[in-house]
Order: sequence, then structure tokens, then C-alpha cells
Amino acid sequence: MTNTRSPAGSAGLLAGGVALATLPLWVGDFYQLHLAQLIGVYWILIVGLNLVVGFTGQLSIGHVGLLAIGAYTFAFLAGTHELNPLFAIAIAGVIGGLCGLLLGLPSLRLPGFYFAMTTMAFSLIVTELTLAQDEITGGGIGLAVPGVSAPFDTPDGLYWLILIVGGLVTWLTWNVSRCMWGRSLIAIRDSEITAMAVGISLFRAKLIVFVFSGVTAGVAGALFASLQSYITPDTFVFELGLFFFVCIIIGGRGSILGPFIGTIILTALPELVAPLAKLGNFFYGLTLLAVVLLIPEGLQRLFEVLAEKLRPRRIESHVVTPDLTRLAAAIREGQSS
Amino acid sequence: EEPIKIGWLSSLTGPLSSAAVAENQGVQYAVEEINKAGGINGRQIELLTRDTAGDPTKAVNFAQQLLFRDKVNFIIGPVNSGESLATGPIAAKAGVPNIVIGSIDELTDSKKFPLAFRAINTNTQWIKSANDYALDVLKRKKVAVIGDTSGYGTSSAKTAAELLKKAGVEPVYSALVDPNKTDLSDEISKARAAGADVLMPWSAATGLLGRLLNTRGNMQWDVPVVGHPALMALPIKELLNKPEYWDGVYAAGYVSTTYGTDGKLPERTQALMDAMRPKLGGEINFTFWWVALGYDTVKVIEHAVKKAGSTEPKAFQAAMESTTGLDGVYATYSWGPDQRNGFPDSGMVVNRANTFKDGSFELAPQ
Amino acid sequence: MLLVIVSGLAVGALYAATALVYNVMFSTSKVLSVTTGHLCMLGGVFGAWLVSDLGVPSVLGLAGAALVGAAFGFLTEIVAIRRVLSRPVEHLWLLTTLAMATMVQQAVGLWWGTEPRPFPRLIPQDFSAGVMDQKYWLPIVTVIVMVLGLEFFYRRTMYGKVFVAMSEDVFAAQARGIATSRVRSLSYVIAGALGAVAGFAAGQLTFAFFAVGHGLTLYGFIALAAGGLGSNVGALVGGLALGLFSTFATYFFGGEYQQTIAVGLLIVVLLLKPEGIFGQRQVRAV
Amino acid sequence: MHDMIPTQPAQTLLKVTDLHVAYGKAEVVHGASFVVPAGRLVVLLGRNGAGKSTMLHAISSLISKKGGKIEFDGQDITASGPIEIVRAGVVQVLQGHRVFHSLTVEDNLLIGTFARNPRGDRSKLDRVYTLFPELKEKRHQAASRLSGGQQQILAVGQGIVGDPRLLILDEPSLGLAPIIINRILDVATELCREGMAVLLVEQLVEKALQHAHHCYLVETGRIAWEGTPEELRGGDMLHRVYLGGG
Amino acid sequence: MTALQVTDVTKSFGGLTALDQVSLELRPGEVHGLIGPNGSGKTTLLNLLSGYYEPTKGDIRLDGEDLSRTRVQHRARLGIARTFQKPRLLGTMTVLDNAMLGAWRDVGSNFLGTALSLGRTRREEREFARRAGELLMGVGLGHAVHRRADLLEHAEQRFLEIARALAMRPKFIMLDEPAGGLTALETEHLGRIIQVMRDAGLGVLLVEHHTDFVFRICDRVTTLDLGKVIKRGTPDEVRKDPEVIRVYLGA
Ligand SMILES: Nc1ncnc2c1ncn2[C@@H]1O[C@H](COP(=O)(O)OP(=O)(O)OP(=O)(O)O)[C@@H](O)[C@H]1O
Ligand SMILES: Nc1ncnc2c1ncn2[C@@H]1O[C@H](COP(=O)(O)OP(=O)(O)OP(=O)(O)O)[C@@H](O)[C@H]1O
Ligand SMILES: [Mg+2]
Ligand SMILES: [Mg+2]
Repeated sequence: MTNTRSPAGSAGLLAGGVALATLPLWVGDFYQLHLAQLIGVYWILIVGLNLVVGFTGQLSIGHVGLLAIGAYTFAFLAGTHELNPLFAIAIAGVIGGLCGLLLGLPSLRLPGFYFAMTTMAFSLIVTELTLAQDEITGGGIGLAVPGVSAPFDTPDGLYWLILIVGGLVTWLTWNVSRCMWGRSLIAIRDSEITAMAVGISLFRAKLIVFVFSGVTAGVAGALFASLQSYITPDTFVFELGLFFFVCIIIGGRGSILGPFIGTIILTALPELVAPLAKLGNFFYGLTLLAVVLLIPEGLQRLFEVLAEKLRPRRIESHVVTPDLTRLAAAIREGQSS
Repeated sequence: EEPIKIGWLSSLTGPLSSAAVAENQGVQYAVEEINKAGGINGRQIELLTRDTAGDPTKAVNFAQQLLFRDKVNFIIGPVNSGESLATGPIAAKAGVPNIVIGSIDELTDSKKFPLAFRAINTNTQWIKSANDYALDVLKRKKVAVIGDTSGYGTSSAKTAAELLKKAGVEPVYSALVDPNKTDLSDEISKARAAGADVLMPWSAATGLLGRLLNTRGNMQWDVPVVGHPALMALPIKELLNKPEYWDGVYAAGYVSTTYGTDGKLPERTQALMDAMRPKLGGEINFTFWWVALGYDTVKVIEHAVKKAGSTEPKAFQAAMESTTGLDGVYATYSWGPDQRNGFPDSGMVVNRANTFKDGSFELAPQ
Repeated sequence: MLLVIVSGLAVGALYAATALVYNVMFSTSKVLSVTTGHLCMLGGVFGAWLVSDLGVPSVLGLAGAALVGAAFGFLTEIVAIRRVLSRPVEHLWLLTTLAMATMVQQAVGLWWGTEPRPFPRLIPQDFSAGVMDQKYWLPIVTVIVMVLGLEFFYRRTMYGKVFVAMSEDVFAAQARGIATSRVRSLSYVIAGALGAVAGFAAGQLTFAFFAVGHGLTLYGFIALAAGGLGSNVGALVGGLALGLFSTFATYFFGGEYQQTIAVGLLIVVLLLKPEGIFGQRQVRAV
Repeated sequence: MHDMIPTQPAQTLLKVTDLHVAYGKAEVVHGASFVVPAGRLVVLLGRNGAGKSTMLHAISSLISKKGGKIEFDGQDITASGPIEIVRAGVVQVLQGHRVFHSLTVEDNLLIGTFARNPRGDRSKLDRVYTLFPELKEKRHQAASRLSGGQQQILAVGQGIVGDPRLLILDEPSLGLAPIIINRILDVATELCREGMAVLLVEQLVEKALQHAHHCYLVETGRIAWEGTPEELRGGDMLHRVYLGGG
Repeated sequence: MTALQVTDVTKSFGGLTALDQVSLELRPGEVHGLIGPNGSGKTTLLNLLSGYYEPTKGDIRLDGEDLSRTRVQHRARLGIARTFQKPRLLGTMTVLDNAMLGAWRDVGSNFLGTALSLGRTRREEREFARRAGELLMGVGLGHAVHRRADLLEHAEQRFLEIARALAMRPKFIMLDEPAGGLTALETEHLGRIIQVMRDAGLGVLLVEHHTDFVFRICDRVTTLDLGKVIKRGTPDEVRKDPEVIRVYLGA
């Protein structure tokens, strides 16, 4: 939006960017690198989904379905048919977008959580189909997935690729979020009436961002597949779709940095509680609960509050006194142009 | 001497965890036993257990964690096919030996996964022995194959159908059922209507099998049931409306957990059972071969490391490939340069479910 | 064929009951709790534990199960709902209830075991009763009683109105002298008890299994959405319809496409009537 | 209309002393004190954002107070919750059409009687229906279908059916036709005659002053001035307060 | 520029007829007052004009084009703006963002263009920010440009709604009870703003219950009762009309 970022903030972002760019050089071991890659892949999906959930307020909890489609597309093209992996990734994105379109056309007309319902349903259907269509998907056995071609065929290489793609989509959504489109999406989220009143075609806007999220999900799926190196239907459980959604809400609606940090935390969390073996899941739930109760407005709001603490502005009430000559000028200009 | 690190990917929680839990007992016991005896070549074993909850993504993460952060020397598991399929390539990439305990055939391949050696039997072995029993011993020709809609269920059902065809038998009825479907009346009545004279369920979902047997019993249809070992698990017995519903149920089993005509178990099995009984809390209420398998996985590693004199993967591979007739509790294993499945066909039998005693069974009537 | 219909109705009844439980919680808080299915799970598991393991007579077992459900419902409201609703952010409840659901399922799994365990016979009856078997008609009867009870509660007593009022505008409701927090807790306690009772009644269908929660949460929701959110009759019809439909789907097309078909139907319904068959939409926009 | 002020001094019904209220850290009411005698119509006047509604919310303990004391009919109700306060007879009509949209008009009114009678008390409704026939016409309509003004009327009706001893009206004129405003203010005066007290917040100063017995001027969370309507008309206080800082 | 023409529109909700054969002409450069008892159909008429409802009968024309069955968005693009009886702002966004939203009608760059942040997008952004800023200054919200809208006070919210409507560069603007809850002084300011709009050639439709305010600033006033026009004319004619006094103004 039009809010100007503080120098401290932008410095922080820069530092973060550098840290990410150089990660393979300082990261401890392959496992941590793998986590970084996984986070990156999830992020590529979530950053697109964020426009749908965080900005437009459409509760899609079924994006795992689109992830699966991207993954299988890639495995099928690059694996079974030995297409050039990079090309296959692109196609996965296209297919993801198309499926997003197919899913969005009916479902985006539905109100609130009915939409959520249909997306969830969609993800379940995808699972069923992958099981049933075994000549393409290998059914229950699943498919082995090739790595990406040079120069991205090493773990570091894959990380770079993910970083590049992730950076790109993040940049795209950031541009959207801070321009008129971002405002219109938030308008759709917070008051459809207002959105209509200023001339925003709700369905069209929703559909466009949804298709965009489909593309990112498809690409993410492709990268996810080659990262997992083997995919079976049980990889794409519904919980994963919920997980993406949770990352965004935890991060804070209408923000990009928030969900990003949310993704990092929530992906790393299960690994941290891993030594608890049996109790792992339980503590996962516990932590989720704690986080939501402690910072309900999401991480983004937390940052804002901290920022306000740093430079508190107190708001004293004003008599609203119009500047009529200026107003007249402004209106006239509008009329003439 | 730094310890030998063994990573153990086990789905201790989540559905279908009971096998993993039992195998875990075996694994733990073997590790303790070996460490008490001074370890392998004087090196203690350090066991790193991870609960994958049967989720492939988790399994992959933990595999990465164990392989690349904890730098384990060996990986045992994972337990469920879905996750094993996902972790296999990673272990291969990391060049770390992997003792496979999933039964899906695709898990081993001397080219793709040279370091992956299977301790358990393959799915095909299970299905084959069950098929042979149904066709040759029971002399049935009208087979109804029932799988569940999980990855494992669908693929096993498929394999079963194929093997039957090879044997020249076309299933009269085959269906895939949601493992949580609350009622199987229609499937069973269809199978009956199709004139089936043997039911062959391929699913590890206790609930599904329990319902299947109950429905069969409730409609007083005395058709034999031959299939997946889970048919013999004790939880099934609990689920049955009447104890006699367990009659006429036969499942693929193992020589090692089958009572001989003298009513005795093979002595290696008996020995392990006696040794572990206290730990297992007196009576053994789960199929014991899980424990035996878990125990053997560690012992196999011990054997190979002793033989190779090091934990060096290439040496380990060589040692394993030259291992024949290794006497374990669960089976007598033989691997080879292009033989990754150590479990011999001779280790398979078919048991009578309702003879469950100490997690072992009597031989099905021949 | 008759058997297929009856068994379809039986599972349908369970879905319907779950949908009703959704409604009760929704009516005071506009929350669709992820824990809904797990309430039924608790009913099944604790019912089995009390009756089979502890040998409590089934009536007391039912009461006990209901109590456990109610307690968990109460806990959910205190921990996961109350503080979240006071916040401006929407949909937080989805996360908190999800967390609660995860924890309760995990806890029960560790304590009760992850294998399904049998649910006791409640009424002496031979197993060869076929369509007359209690495992079919117990849930059906239960859900019908529930609907009647709830309809009475909402229509004949003031509480129905109070529930709606506070779900719309807590602040204004307080200004009218409504003890909003207490009323909300009440609704969650009721929901918990109902869920547990439903789980208890359907125990012989589902077995006492720690993992039935998720499935029910989903199918109950489908039933609710199809029937129309907020309408008890809708929940009943939606549930039974869904039960029948998916059973027939499997009967004719096998289990592979079960969900695809069930959900396909739902989407069609929603597209034709977005507020559900019995739901009514907010009229005046501006 | 001040001729109808009863001559004998009325006993105090509501007494607010040194009230402080804050939203988070920002204090918006800084020590306000005022009284509402039984049988009187007292009006609070002040600019938008002066803190009037906040004071009223604090009285009904819909928000927590930072400090101060509130007595009703001799009892200290500072610590009591909204329910007790409503039961004691302090009923507030919130600012801005706060009705329950998916309930019918009649159910909305019944909710108004709930605090006193958990079963809902239909006998109270007739009076409102006679006062506002437009509500009777629409008694079975969902409140969401009412026009803005009709909703405001309904909100006032909700207040009246709670048969309060002190009725608090927060900008009741919002969105109402002049004729209705007069009717509502007349009703208020009427109720005062019956011995009930009314605390009114209004932006339509003239109309308010016509009906008020006593007024307070609120300026940024403080009581800047108090007195009778004619004193107020006399001085330039009004002007000052409304121009405020400007 | 031609007028916005309402001819014989009827709107009924189930049994009830909210508007009955109402005709009304909104001319550029004039302030048209719309008054009437509560529930007489004023908001409904606004909703018909801005497209939230479809008329049961009759039609609405602008430059001869029949709008009565077109979408809300279409009318917004034609330059018909409105404010709401209860302000509808986007609380999480800043005041400036809220005002800029009005400029959506003029956004030329599509989603992809925006995502790629092409020059055009950035130019538009600057332009809209300037326009909105000027309008905010104009209506007197200069002090709150970067404040979150949900921190605004009642009056400020009303003026922000007006600024957003003006950012749409409307030909016609319809105000639904803009003076509701405003103090006398703020109402005064509002009046000035409305006059400025008129002088700039906008057609203003003003729904209001502050009758003296209406009669002061309107050129023509239409009075509705029970969905029918009972009196139309200059403020003085209407003010003196006995019927209007009976049903609306009161003695
Ligand atoms: N929920 C809230 N959170 C934070 N600040 C608030 C809140 N509600 C009101 N305020 C602030 O408190 C101050 C007083 O608000 P209040 O609504 O009491 O004024 P008011 O006199 O009622 O104004 P109006 O005439 O518009 O009703 C204002 O500055 C307002 O911004
Ligand atoms: N969606 C609807 N459904 C049913 N009745 C409606 C609907 N919208 C408006 N009405 C009725 O139409 C009549 C006119 O409503 P409208 O809101 O236009 O009145 P208004 O003139 O704006 O009143 P106010 O001055 O109180 O805002 C009212 O009686 C109202 O109850
Ligand atoms: Mg106020
Ligand atoms: Mg109106």
C-alpha cells in the first residue's frame, strides 16, 4: 500500500535477502538445505495463495490439489516422457493455472466458506483421481521424479532455482499488493458492496488472482515433486492444504512478510519437535494454539505494534475544515480530464 | 570409538501404527542386546527414532534429517509403503545403506538402490502364497478380490488380480473399499451374488477386515477368507461380533511364527520370545513376526558390519551381497549381487487366523 | 438393496448428527468448529471404554460419554473460541479449533491405541437381524430425536432468539442484558454432549476408533452446506441424503470415485441454491 | 417546556463521579462527573469523538473503567456487570441502528425484555406497537429488511420494552424523520413524567434543549459546563464547545 | 451533459411496494433533495439508481441509455457515485488508500501489467495518489491521510466516503444521509462541500432528514411517502406544503 517503509525496515529486508541468497554457503548441512528448499517451495505456492486468502479473503483450503496436479504433471512429463525439466515446470504452471480456472469458475461464485468447502472437496477429488488413474499417476505406487536439469541438478542448484522462482513470484505479488489491484482485492475482502460501488467486477478479479495462484501452485508442485524425488497420493494429504492456509492466517491477512515468516516457522516446527517422537503432533497442535492466542492479529500486526511502540503517534481529534478552493479545483480537473 | 548411528523411521502414531510399534520393540531390544554385549566391533549402537506418522513428506524430512544432519550410518524403515517409496531414493542419493521393511516390490532395485536390502518378504510373496493356497489347496476358482482405496490397498489388489490371471483365474468380483466405510453389506452380497467361493481381502486396515468378517458371519455365508496377514491380528478378533467368525480365515504367514505339528515354535523364535516376554508385559497380543522382523533388521546390520569389518557403505554392500543362509529369527536370509530381497519363498506359509497364540499361529489345513 | 438403503441412512444419520452439532455451535458464535467430528469420536471411544472395559451399564455409559463430550465442548469454548472471537480478525477460530482437534485426536490415539476397537452391543439382539440390526437404527432414531429436541429448543424457548442475537452482535446483546459468554459456553456444552451421544449411538458402525473425527468433520460439513447452514431440518435432510447418495455411489461405481461423486453433487446443489436447500440468505445488502 | 419541571427537588437516580475510561493506553474520558435525577431528562452535548458514547458504555459497564465511581439509586454499581445493571433498570439504546438483523421485529423486542424475564414478556410489546405503528406493520419481518430509520425506531423500542428506570439514548435521532424525532422525544418526556429518568446524547442541539431539564457539555472527555437549557442558550458556551480547538 | 432520468419506477419486495410509479430527474449542476418519512423509499431509490436493486417496473436512463438492468459496476464506470447511510470504509487501509480506491474506474493497467510493475502502472499510481490527496485536502482530511481508516471519527468517516466518491470523477453523486450524526458545524462544512460539487457541474442527489439543511442548500426537493411522490418543487414550496408537514415535518 501507500504506507512508506521505514529505513530500518528496508535495511532489515535487504539483510534478509542477502542471507537467503547466500544460504547454501553458510547452511549447516543438506538437511537444513532441504528444509530451506521445502520452505521455498511451499512459499512459492503460499505467495500466490496469499493473494487469494490474505488479500481477496477467499478461503481456499484445497490448494494442495493444485500442488498435486503440478507435481504429477512434472513427474509425468519430465519423468515418464523425459521432457526438459525446466520446460516441464513451465507446463506444470500452465496446467495449474488451467485447473485453477476450472475450479474457480463454479466455486468462486459461492459465498465464504461454501467456497472453502468446494476447494477442500477439490483436493480430495484430486487424490481419488490420482489413485484411480494409475496408468498416468502410477496409482498407489506413485511415480519417481527426476531432478531438474543442469545447472540446477545439484541440491544447491535446486535451491537457487527455487530462490529465483520464489523471489520472482514474491516480487510480482508485492507489486500487485501495493497498487490499485491490491486495494481492489482488499475491498473485495472487506466490503463487496464498496468494491461494487467503485466499479470493481468481483468475480473477474477473484478469478484472475485465483488463476494466478493456480499457476504458482503448479510451479510449486513441480519443484516439490523433484525435491521429494518420489510422489504418491498419500503425499498430498488434505492437511497439507490446511497447512498452507494456516501459514497465511498466522502470518496476518493483507501482508506478505507475515505469511513468509509464518511459513518458515510452521515448516520448521515439526522438525524441532521431532525428537519427541510420539508426542510430536500433540505439541504441534499446542504450539499452533499458543501462537494464535498470543498473536491473534498475526505476525504482521505484531511487527506493526512493535513499530508503533518505537515511534508512538497520538491521535488528537480535529474539527474537519474543508479547503473549498482546493476541492473545487480537484473536482473541476476530474470533470475536464 | 564413536558409536554406529542407526536411523529408525517408524510410524509410531497415526493409523496403521501397531506394526511399527511392535517392530520398534524388536529394534530396541536388539540394540540393547548388542550394546550390552559390547557393541559391534567394540562400537556401541546409537539408535535415532523418528515418528513419521505415516506421512511421506514427514518421512522425507526426517530421512534428510537423519542422513545429512545426524549422519547416520544406516537407515531402517520406513514402515508404510507410501513413505518407503519416497525415502528410498534419498537414502540412495546419500549413499547410506537402507534396510527395507516395506513389502511393496518397487522398493528394491539393485541398479537404482544398490544399498537398499529388504528384510521383509515382498508383496508378491504374500499374495502368491495366499493365491496358491486358495487355488491349489482349497481348490477354489471363483475368487473375489477386495482392496481398500489407500495407495497400498489399490496396488496390492492390482497385483493380486494380475497374479491370479497368470494362474489362469479371472476374479469373479473385485472391489476397492474406503477403509473407513462403515458397512460392507453391499460389497459382500455382490461378491456372493457373483458366485464367489473365496474372499481375498488385500488391506492392512483392521476396521475394514473386521467389518468384512462380521458381514460374512452375519449373513451366515461360510466362504473361506484368504489374504493379508492383518487378518490374523488380534485387534481383528476383538472386532468380531462372534468368536466363530474367525473360522475359515487364512492369511499369509511365516514359518518362523508357525507352531509345528508338535505344537512348538522354531527354537530361535521361542528363544527370542522367552527373552522378550517380560518387556512385552507377559502375554503377547500382537503378531510376533513384527517383533522378530524388527529384531532381525538390527542383527542383519550387525552381521554385515562384522563381516565387512567397517560401516563403510561399499564394504557393507559387498558383505550383504555375499550373505547367504543368514539365520535370523524371522527368516533365513540370502542376498546377492542382483538379489535385494533377502526373504526366501520357503519362509512363507499360510496360517489359520483363529489359532492366534503368543502372536503365532498353526499351519492352515493342507 | 434394502440393506444398502438402510446402511446408507444409518451413516447419513451420523453425518446429520454431526451437522446438527455444527449448527448448535454456529448459532451462538458463527464458528464452524473443526472439533465437531472429534466430539463424536470421543463419544464412541469413551462409550466403549466405559461399557466394555469398565463394565458400566450402557445407560450410564451413554451419560458418561455425553459428559466427556460436554466437558470437551466447554474446554473448546474457553480455550479456543472465547478469546479469539473478541478479536477483529476473522477465521482465527479455524486455527484454534484445528489445534484442539489435532491435540485431542493425538491424545486419544496414545491412550486408546490407533487400532479400531469394538463397540459393545447396547441392546441384546442377535447379529443376524439384518436390516433390523440396532447398529443401523440406533443412529437414525437418535438423530431424529435430536432434531425434534433442537427444533423445540430453538422455536419454543427464548434461547433460540438469544443465540441468534448474540451471534450477530455480542456488544449489543450485552447491552440487552444477555450473559453472552455464559450462553456461548452453554451452546458448546450442549454441542459436545450431542456429538458424544451421536458417536455413542453410531459406535457399532464406526467402532471405537481414534481417527473417525476428521472424516466426520468433513462429511458433517458437506451435509450442513448442502442442507443449509443454521437449519436443523436442513442438516437432517442433507445428512441422510449424503449418506444415501455416497452409499449408492459406491454401490454402483465402486469405492474409487465415492468422494468425487458425493462432492460433485454438493457443488451442483450449491450452484443451484448457494444458501443450501433449507438455508435462508441475508436479504438486504444496502 | 421547562414549566413542567416538578418544583420539589428530585432525588438522584444516577451519580457518576470522576469517571476515567481508556481504550488500551489512550484515555478518552478524563474524570467526568454528572448526575441524573429521577423523573428528569438530562442531555449530554458535545462534538463527535468527545467521548459521550464512551461514557455511556462505561455506565452500562460494556467497557471497563479505568477509574471513578458510578452509583445507581444509592447502590454502587461501578463493579457490577452489564446484566446486573440492566436488571437494576439501566437500559441503553446504542448509537447507530444496533438491532439483530436476522431476527424479526417482534423477536428483537422480545430480546429487549429477556433480561427481566427469561421467557420473554409479550405484554410489554403493545405499548411500543401503539407508540410506533410502523413496527407493528412489520412485526414479522426480519429486521434486516427495515429501512435505516425503522431500525433505529426498533432499537428505541427495544429499550422501552425493557421497562427501565433510567433509559439511556445515544443519538436516537440518527436517520429519523423530524416527525419521528419529535415523537421519540415526547415519549421520553412522557416517561419522565412517570418518574423514569432519561439520559440523552444528541447532535440536534435545538430539539434536545426543547425537551431537556438539564444539560452537560462534554469536551474531549471532560464535562466542560453544566446548566439549564436557557442558561445554555444565553451564554456562548455551545459555540465554544462545538468549535472546540478550531 | 444530459440528465439522469427516472421514469415511473416501481419496486416491490414480496407484498410490499417500496416505490410506486416514482419519476425523478437529476440534472447536472443542481442539488436535488430527497426527503420523506422513514421507510418511504429513499434508500431504495438510491439502490435502484446505483444498481443494487432492479426496478420491478419503469426505467432509469442516462443520455438515453437504459441503465435499469445494468450492473452496479457499469453505473460506477458511467460516473454515478454514491455514499452509504452507514459509512462503508476499509478499516485496515489508510485514508489515502480508501480515497484512491475511488479511482478504480480509471485504472488502465491489467493484473499482469501491475504484477510486472510496468511504467504505466507506476504513472497511474502517482496520478491517483495525487488526485486522492488533493480531494482529501479539499474535504479537510489532510491531517489524517496516512491514518488507518478505522481510527477515524464519525464525521471524518463521512467526509472520507465523499472524497472516495469524488475520486471516481462522477457526473452524478448520491448522498444517503451524509449529515447523520454530524454536529451543526460539520453539517455546515458538508453544505459548503455540496455546493462546491454543484458549482463544478455535478448533479447531486441528497437524501437527508436534517430538513433545514436540505431546504437551505437544495435547488429542488422531492418528497416521498409510502413510496409515492407527494410533493416536488423548490424548498419553499415543499416546506409550506401541508401534506409534507403532516406526514414528515410535523408541526
Ligand atoms: N473501540 C475504540 N477503540 C479505540 N478508540 C475508540 C474506540 N471507540 C471510540 N474511540 C475513540 O474514543 C473517542 C471518543 O469516542 P466516542 O464514540 O465516545 O465519542 P462520541 O462523543 O460518542 O462521538 P459521536 O458523537 O461520533 O458518537 C474518539 O476519539 C474515538 O476515536
Ligand atoms: N430488501 C428488502 N426487503 C423487504 N423490504 C424492504 C427491503 N428494502 C427495503 N424494504 C422496505 O421498503 C421500504 C423503504 O425502505 P427504504 O430503506 O428505501 O426507506 P428510506 O426512505 O430509506 O427510510 P429511512 O429514511 O429510514 O432510511 C421500507 O418499508 C422497507 O422496510
Ligand atoms: Mg457516540
Ligand atoms: Mg434510508
